[in-house]
Amino acid sequence: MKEGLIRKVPGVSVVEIDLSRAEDKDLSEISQTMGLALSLREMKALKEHYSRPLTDVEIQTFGQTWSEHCIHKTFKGIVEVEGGRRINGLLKEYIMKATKELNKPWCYSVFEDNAGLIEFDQDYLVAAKVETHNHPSAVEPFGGAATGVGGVIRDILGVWGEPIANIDVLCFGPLDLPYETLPHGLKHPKYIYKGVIAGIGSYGNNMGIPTVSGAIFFDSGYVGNPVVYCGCVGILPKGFYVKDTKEGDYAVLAGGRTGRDGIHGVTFASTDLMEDTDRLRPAVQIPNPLVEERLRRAIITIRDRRLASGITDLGGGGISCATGEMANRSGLGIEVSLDVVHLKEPDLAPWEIWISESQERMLLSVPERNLGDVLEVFEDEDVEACVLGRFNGSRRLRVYHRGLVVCDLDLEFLYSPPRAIRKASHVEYVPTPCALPEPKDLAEELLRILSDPNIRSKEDVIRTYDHEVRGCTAIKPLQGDLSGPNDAAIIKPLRDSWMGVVISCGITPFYPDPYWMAAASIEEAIRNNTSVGGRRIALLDNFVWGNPEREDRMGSLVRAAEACYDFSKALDAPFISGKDSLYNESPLGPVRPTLLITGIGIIPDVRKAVTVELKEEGDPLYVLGVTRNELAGSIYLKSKGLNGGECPKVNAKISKDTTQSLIKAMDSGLVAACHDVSEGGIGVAAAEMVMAANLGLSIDLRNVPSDVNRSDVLLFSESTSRFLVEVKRDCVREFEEILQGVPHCKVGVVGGNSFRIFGLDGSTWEVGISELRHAWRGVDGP
Amino acid sequence: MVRVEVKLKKGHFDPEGDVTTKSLRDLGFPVSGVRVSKVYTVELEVNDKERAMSLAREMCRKLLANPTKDDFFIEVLAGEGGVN
Amino acid sequence: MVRVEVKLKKGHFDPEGDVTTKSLRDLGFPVSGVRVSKVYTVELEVNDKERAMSLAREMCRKLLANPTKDDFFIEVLAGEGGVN
Amino acid sequence: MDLSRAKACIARVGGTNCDLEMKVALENLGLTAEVLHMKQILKRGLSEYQLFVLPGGFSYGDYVRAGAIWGKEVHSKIKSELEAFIDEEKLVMGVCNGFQVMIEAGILPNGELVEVPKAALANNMSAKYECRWVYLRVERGGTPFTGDLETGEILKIPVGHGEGRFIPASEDFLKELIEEGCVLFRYSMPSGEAAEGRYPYNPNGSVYDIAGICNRKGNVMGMMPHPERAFFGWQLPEERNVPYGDGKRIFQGIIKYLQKY
Ligand SMILES: Nc1ncnc2c1ncn2[C@@H]1O[C@H](COP(=O)(O)OP(=O)(O)O)[C@@H](O)[C@H]1O
Ligand SMILES: [Mg+2]
Repeated sequence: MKEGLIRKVPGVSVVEIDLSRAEDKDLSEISQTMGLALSLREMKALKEHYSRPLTDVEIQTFGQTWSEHCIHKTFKGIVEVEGGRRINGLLKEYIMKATKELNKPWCYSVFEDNAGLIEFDQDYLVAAKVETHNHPSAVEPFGGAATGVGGVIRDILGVWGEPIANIDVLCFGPLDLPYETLPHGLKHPKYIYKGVIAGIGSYGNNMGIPTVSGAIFFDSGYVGNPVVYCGCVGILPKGFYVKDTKEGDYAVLAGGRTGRDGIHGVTFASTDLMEDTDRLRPAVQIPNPLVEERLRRAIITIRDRRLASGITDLGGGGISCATGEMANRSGLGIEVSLDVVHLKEPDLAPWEIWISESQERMLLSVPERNLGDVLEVFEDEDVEACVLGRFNGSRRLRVYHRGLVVCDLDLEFLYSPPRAIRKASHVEYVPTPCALPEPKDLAEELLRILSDPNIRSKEDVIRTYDHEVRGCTAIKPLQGDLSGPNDAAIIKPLRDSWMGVVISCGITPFYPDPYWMAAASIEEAIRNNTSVGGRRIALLDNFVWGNPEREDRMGSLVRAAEACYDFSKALDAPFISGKDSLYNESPLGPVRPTLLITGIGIIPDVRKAVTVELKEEGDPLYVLGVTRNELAGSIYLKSKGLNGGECPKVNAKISKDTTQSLIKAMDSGLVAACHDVSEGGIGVAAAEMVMAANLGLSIDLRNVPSDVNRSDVLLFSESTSRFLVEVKRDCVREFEEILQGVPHCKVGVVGGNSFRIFGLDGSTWEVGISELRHAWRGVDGP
Repeated sequence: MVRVEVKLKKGHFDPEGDVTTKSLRDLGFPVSGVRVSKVYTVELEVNDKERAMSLAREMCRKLLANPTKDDFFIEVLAGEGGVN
Repeated sequence: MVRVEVKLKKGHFDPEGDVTTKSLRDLGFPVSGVRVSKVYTVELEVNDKERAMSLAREMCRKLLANPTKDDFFIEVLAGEGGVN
Repeated sequence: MDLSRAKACIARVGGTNCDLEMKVALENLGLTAEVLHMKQILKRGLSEYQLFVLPGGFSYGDYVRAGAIWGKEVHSKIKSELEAFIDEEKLVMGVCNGFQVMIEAGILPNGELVEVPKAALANNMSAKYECRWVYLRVERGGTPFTGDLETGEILKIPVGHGEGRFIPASEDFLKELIEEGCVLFRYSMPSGEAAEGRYPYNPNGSVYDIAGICNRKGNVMGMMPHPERAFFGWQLPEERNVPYGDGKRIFQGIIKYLQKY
């Protein structure tokens, strides 16, 4: 590097860097050695703007604020698609656009604050947010996953929400991966799996927030990049959502102490995970749910007493981003002193305090008259708090350390980073015929699929999460003593209302066409929600993709985002929040592109919710929706190691009509049980209904609405928009009436003590319930 | 038999140690700090000290410790079923 | 400084140890059993070895161990802030 | 006493997290229930209350051992206050973490706050947290907490804990507990026969399938399962169209007792 670019400021641990004299290669080197993850273009923008030297505190501020994590460079940037088309931001052009056009009056605050807010009823709001914590979990599975949960809980607190439920969706490499094949520096999927699950359970359980919804997938595409989604749902009285920081208000920092943990977490999440994971030391965070539990109490008290004017969590970028964002969104400036921050260790440099991502911290803005009360509330709950600074009208971010100004930045400039430009190119998925001879014994196939790691019961994980704490869980992830897999969870958040919040997931990472994969995920989230009786569904999107600077990764991302717009609109379900995690690359290549869609619905009366298990001998079973020969990415093919086939597509009209009719039938009290048909097709869905009830069923594949001429395809295809519905015996006529115009057919009858399948050619197969259960759960009893 | 002690690395904050410190002080003990670590006493089916040591190291690497945040200390003990 | 090791009494089940045993065996290690214990490294504000020992014993009785299931072992260590 | 004058104190410290549902259950039956931080209890004392509840959660992060730190705090700070409370035949109830606290504070199984606990709640045999519904057999009806129940009745109530395996200090002591009617609830099969350690009916491996115990008089009770999570019909895992669940029966016992108190 050129001589004299960097100068130590006497008396304090601050250095000054003179970018104005730096050459391109110096700029890149500075970005590298300071761990900024800023591109040359961004470094040059800094150089151009500042003729004076910048302190390390200031440069780090840019590194944080302009990071992928904090400002969603890729999703807000410009995308140049092959053929000259330019997309003016994926968020704006697709995700937010759908919401804007749907224009739902019940969307209260979307894409703005730490979490999306929708109306629950007249007086209450529901807050929802889902985040990823992939990189930290790959390095330190327990702490990474636990702090992921802790972080998303703070997003809910950050909109004054009382957390009422957690969500976790996890993707790992195969647990039986031979150790020898694991590249150096990566951790074995089993180690990651165990740690992540323990971490999620530990944090949620400790906080007393039920973990009620989620999914687990296994695939070799996740060996180098495990995926950990953590979500949280909260509730708050509408009038208590305050976001009104004023000049003269104090900035109060509360919660855990600030240390070196998690420094550069943001930039860490914005670069490839290419290095030996064990060497990325400072980035691991030690979870401390006990502190967050007390913090939660204090914040809800402060909310209820209306003592503060604003709140935000400290996530990526630590104090630097929280203070900057709060000042900026309120059109203000702020002065901050680093000397008052409670530290874990004494010798932190100012820039470290400034950007540390120590967990369990929140920032509040407090009017002068309430400052004493706020500090008292924190003290009562044994939460450390300090008055970090004060908001003013300067529009500047000014930071003091030992009497010296170590950072003085113009917020306008700080929050108008150069827009990223990404290039995208995409090769469409062309279905190849899959050469799969029709197997003779479908019973055997079914048992094999039921025991596939992706299908198997996840009970041994789910029961390590407390899903009953708070006493508000009306529909649990597992149904009854026999642990049937319910499609969605329902929380009854208010004491004197029967209404429930319905929480569901949709995720179909194995479908090879990114557009239809996204469509299927959206449709699945809605379908799962509908299965238990949810309606008026809001969506959250969470993209986990590879390096967006590579055109192919970007290409598939664009296709998936397009589907988000198309199907959010067509299915009448707005996005309210979301997040993207890009740069998921490892020595084994990019992560399998994975989109999680979370569905948040409501149900007017939790007592009317529908569950998965068959109820009554003699009831008819219906299939709703059309089964097509769509095997691409299905568990049926995947479990045989085969590719090809058509990708499941979504017919929005059929889907919408079906869910609407089904809800109507449920509200009329005609439906005894319902299950959505997804991975493993009708075969697995029906088997799950049987196992959950310990009650047999026969189905006749000849009656399944379809144009398919193979029994195995009928049984295992993963076509979308389908449900299995047990209709109360004496309600058949009424049900048929409501279902008019929607593809449906009676295919079976509940009864007996086995699962019987009648094939197209008249062959029949029969499997005992206990055989099913052994395959799916490994045990027979509860 | 080997004894493996797994400890949070220096510099990492130990929430359990912190809470334990407070509780002990509260109970009147003159304590200024506590660190908590875990000890695995592992019975190995091998009789060779060297081999026991290298196995233990391997166990730490693969399961018992995470070098990102933990230090580990191994001690090979004599004893039944262990090294003689 | 004192080191207090809290260990399950002999004959008591150690579920965590059993799970660890199984995991290690699954990974191919020739392990026949694991017991897990906890070590508290306590910095005491006293300089007298005897007193440190008796305080540690008291801490075990009052907090660190539950005699129904735990044994404890105390070692007084030299070191900063501890016994010289 | 007149129920409108009876009051419950639900205690909490950092990490307690099942206090609100406890309050909801008690209030539903017409009791006034206040959630008080230990700090407030130290200031206000317990004299105005007839029911003292140690609810579930992860007090102090459950560090050292579940319930240990709070247990020792209770022992060192409100021992005499609580002993007087028990002597006056008021009610003390611990659920889950609260039960762990009672064991660690020596409140149970002895009924007085001894320094060295005579039992332990060790980690589950599965070495995992277990959240599931279990069947409980009422071993002794007619106590203050089981006044609404008969011996031999089966209740369905969920557990959620990682350390719930009851271990008595000795065989003899276990015998004593049984003989003196201190074993209140045992994990059982749905049919009512003893679980005899069978997982998952006995979810944690408790000795003698013990799920909850009380003192001789029966006015001090601790249990691992959460009756407040099985209070309303809609909380139940299967039939949800009933107004209440089995957990309510335990609270009803409390109400009955307090009305007579
Ligand atoms: N990919 C995305 N899709 C939809 N909404 C997004 C996406 N990325 C960010 N948002 C929205 O932008 C807002 C700010 O998000 P974020 O920066 O993640 O907040 P935080 O830093 O608190 O986690 C949130 O409301 C979030 O839902
Ligand atoms: Mg946030």
